[in-house]
Amino acid sequence: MAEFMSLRDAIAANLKDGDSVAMEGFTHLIPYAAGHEVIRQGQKDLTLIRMTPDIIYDQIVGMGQAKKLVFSWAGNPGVGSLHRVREEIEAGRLAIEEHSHAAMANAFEAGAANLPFAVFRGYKGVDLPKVNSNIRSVTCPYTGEVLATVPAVRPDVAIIHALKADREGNVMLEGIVGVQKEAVLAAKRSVVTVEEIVDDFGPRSANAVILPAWTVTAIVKVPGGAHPSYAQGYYKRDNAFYIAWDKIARDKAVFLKWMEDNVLSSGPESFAAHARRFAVAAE
Amino acid sequence: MAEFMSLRDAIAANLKDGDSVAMEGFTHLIPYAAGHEVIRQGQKDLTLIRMTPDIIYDQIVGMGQAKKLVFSWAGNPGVGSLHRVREEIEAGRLAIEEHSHAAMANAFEAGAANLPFAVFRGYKGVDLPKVNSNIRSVTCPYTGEVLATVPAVRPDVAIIHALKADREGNVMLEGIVGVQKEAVLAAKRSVVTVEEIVDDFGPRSANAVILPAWTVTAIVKVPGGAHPSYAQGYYKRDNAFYIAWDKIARDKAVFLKWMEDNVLSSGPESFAAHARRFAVAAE
Amino acid sequence: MSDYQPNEIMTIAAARLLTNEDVCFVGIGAPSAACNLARLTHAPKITLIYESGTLSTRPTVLPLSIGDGELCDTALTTVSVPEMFRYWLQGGRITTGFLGGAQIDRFANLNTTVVGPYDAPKVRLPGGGGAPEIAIHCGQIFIIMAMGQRAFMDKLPFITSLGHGTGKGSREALGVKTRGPTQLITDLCIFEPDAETSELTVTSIHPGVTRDQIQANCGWPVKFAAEVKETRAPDATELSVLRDLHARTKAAHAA
Amino acid sequence: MSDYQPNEIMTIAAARLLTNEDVCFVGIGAPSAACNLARLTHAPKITLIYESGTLSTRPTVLPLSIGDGELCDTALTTVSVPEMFRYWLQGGRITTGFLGGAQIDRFANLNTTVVGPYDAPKVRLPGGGGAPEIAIHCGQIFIIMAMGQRAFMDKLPFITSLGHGTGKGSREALGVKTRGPTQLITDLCIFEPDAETSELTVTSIHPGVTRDQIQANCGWPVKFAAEVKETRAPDATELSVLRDLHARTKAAHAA
Repeated sequence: MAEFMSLRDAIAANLKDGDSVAMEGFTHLIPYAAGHEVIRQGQKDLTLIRMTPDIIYDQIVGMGQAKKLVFSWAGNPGVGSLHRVREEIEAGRLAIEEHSHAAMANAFEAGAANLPFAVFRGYKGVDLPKVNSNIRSVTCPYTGEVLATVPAVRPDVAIIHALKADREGNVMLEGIVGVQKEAVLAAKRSVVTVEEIVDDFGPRSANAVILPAWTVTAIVKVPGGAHPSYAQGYYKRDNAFYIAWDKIARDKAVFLKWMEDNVLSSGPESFAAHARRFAVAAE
Repeated sequence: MAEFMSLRDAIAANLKDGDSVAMEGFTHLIPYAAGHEVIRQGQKDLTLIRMTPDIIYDQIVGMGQAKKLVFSWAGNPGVGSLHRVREEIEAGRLAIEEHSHAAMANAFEAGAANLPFAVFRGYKGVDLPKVNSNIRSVTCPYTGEVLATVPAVRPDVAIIHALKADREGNVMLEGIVGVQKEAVLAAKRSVVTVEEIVDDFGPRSANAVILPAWTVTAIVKVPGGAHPSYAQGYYKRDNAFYIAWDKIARDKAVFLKWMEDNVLSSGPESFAAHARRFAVAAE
Repeated sequence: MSDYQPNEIMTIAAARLLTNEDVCFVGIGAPSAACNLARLTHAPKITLIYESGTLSTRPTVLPLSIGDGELCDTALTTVSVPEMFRYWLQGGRITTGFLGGAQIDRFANLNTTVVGPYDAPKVRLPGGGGAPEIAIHCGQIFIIMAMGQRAFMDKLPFITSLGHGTGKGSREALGVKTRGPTQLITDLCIFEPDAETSELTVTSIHPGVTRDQIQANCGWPVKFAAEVKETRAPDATELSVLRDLHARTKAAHAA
Repeated sequence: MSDYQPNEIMTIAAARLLTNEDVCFVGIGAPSAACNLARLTHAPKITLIYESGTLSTRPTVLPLSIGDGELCDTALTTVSVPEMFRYWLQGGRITTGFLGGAQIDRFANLNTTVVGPYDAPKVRLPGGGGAPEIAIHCGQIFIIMAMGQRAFMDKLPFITSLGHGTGKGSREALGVKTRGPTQLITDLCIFEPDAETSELTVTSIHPGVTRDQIQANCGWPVKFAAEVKETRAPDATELSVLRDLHARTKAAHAA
């Protein structure tokens, strides 16, 4: 049953050295504030799972907290490389398990469904199965077709950012919902940061995307907690920051200085300013 | 691309003798008006697919149009038997392929996903696999666990009732959405009856359940078309009719007379009266 | 307070077993009545899920079917049926599932499929619906059934959903990790599986019911626990809340 | 009208290939520009889908990422990412997919994974993302890439997504039923797979570009079709709409 906590307590209680963790959010609602708390607490030897590692994993990898990255597309979308991730992989210091998006999406779905693996039609005529022994196959018992398989993703911890929680601890997402619901349902424990806590969600679609309180471990209110990603209806994506990150991350020393100034000596309250700056209402 | 048609033309153009057809709707939005048109047109040798056959299939089966029923629960919910279906099965005149709900739901999902089969954890310690050779298994290539499989449902035609279509032919559902979206996406062709056609769906959840125009074959406006089932926000379930059906269907002659009076000599326009009678606003 | 019907004490006894912490996968009929009675009395925070996709629903009248609009109107949210069976039931998120059936055996296996041979049925029943997977994926199962010789069978013609199989260890041997049926609540008494054998054993007898009556309505030799309690009679609140619920429901369904 | 950049004619030539009937799976960058240019000019009813889950989206500025809020705000609806890959891409509902890559070979196989050995990369690229399955599930694939010796490779170090494999019949042998890459639109010319061999063959050369220039920017001996057309130069409308789109986009992303 969801417990309302401080960000510090929520991360400390749920993420341990050596854990596998999925911080999800497909461009939208990436849990930056929670990721920064992970950086401040310094959990080590993490297996980081994410379809699109994005800047948040560039930061965690750059800080030396990850031993392995499970992913399907590791870039700064529309900009270029994730320089910290790329350098660690090229140097052989970061183990990787690489999939396609279809495989990862299916793997999260299978995890949420409590299945050990997912079946899909994919990976035809390509080289990834030659270098990833977790890409296997099953034969359809009806047609004989050979289909690709991927192990279910079952992280120790899922960390996501959502729009709202109500007082009972139910969590609502809207817009581009990615694989966040699946990540939470697939994980043993979950930390959800939200823009706001409301008495009641009020009038809504009968089919609203909601994680009931009893599927969530910890809820933390962090307005702006997705910046430089965005929260639909609250604030816009800080595309300029994504572009600027390229220069920051390219040089390790510049990167470390930026992390010191903006993450290590900061706290979740700093995200509220981002939310105000990019507020949808301010357009 | 969705075409707006009359109910007669839509059924005639899309449903042929010998077709497999899924008329879906999990209690909510059952396509009765379209089903009655199928009865008036008299297509024969149909394979009827539906998780919960409900009265609509009791009627089609009772009229002798079905050769096979694929289902997971064949009853009049909360009332008792579907007498026409039961009599035909007991007499050995109707072939059946029987599954569990989990299997059928997965089979529709696999059909929508263009897969030949679905994998799930089920059918443990029960007798259905002994009498249904389409219940098979695969072994997880990672854990060695043996899981149940079911062939994907890929009907020739899906027939559903939805709330609204817009002028472009996009279709919106809301509330208990069952497996209708999957049925349409799994089928070769689809006929969708709707309560109303609107210029634009207007403000809605970013994640509204919508079938885009290019996934639908024919759209027909039939207000009340789900009666005695219901349409969320339009009219309520006619529970009294479900209770009354038990007596009508118990005797074949009474059944045939009822069908003559209420279906064969009627048309889709008669459904509008039901919608008015059970209108939500009329409460 | 003895002014109650056997099916009322059955429903009330079932309701008493439920708590605020339960997440219930609710079937139509007695389970729905029991769950909503619990919600309207001692367990206001109980979470009710119907297989039509409604999560955390709070109906004011009982649904006639598994998918009445009332369930959706009062739900936290409603998911598709494939999602219901994949993420929620198979996902292991349900603590307590309810089952009933046409027939049951001493190990709480249930038949809702057929009487007589499958290919030449004497009586064709509705079939399994959600039961085969409810029986294995919920943390535990409560079964609610009125007793009778044609229902409580020495041997089932067909096993639709798994109880304790052929006895202790059957579930484990099939790789099933959940507890299975832990309570069978009838109109005469409550059975629980014996700790050693998993055979259904009477642990509580409703007021005024005799052991002979129970045996007379059961197709196998009934086992009684070493200590058999008397079921507490329904109290005034339980009865009035249940009867109000049924009255509201009847009025709504006849409308 | 010769006042245009090579990347402009590349985008415009790609846009011209699209029609109102197309359902496009759109990638970021040139594909997104081409698809939205088509939508804002001759194909207003074209259906655009981004892998973030947005169905039938109509952005007024180009997204920087695959999941900008603009895409969701202007979409018919937005589905989850598992649904996108299962029901929509694998479901076979996309007529035209767009791909680009760091490297391509003469059979339109693409590499976006790695330069050098996989386990000891010289350059680690972002990886496949949606490409491996886009390449096999869309009805056809348009590839948009600027030419160059380091991009148009005689032999790829790694195949991330399937084009025509080792030539005609490769896709069929793998059980793939879609057409694969039918157009490769570059900054210098347009290639199409040869009907006999599936090797990429120049079928249209952009105005002012020479065959030598094309060969100089390609790592394999370029084949030219028997009849090679000259690509029509961008017209004033195409250029102004494209430039307006880019200007709006740049302003929005810098904000």
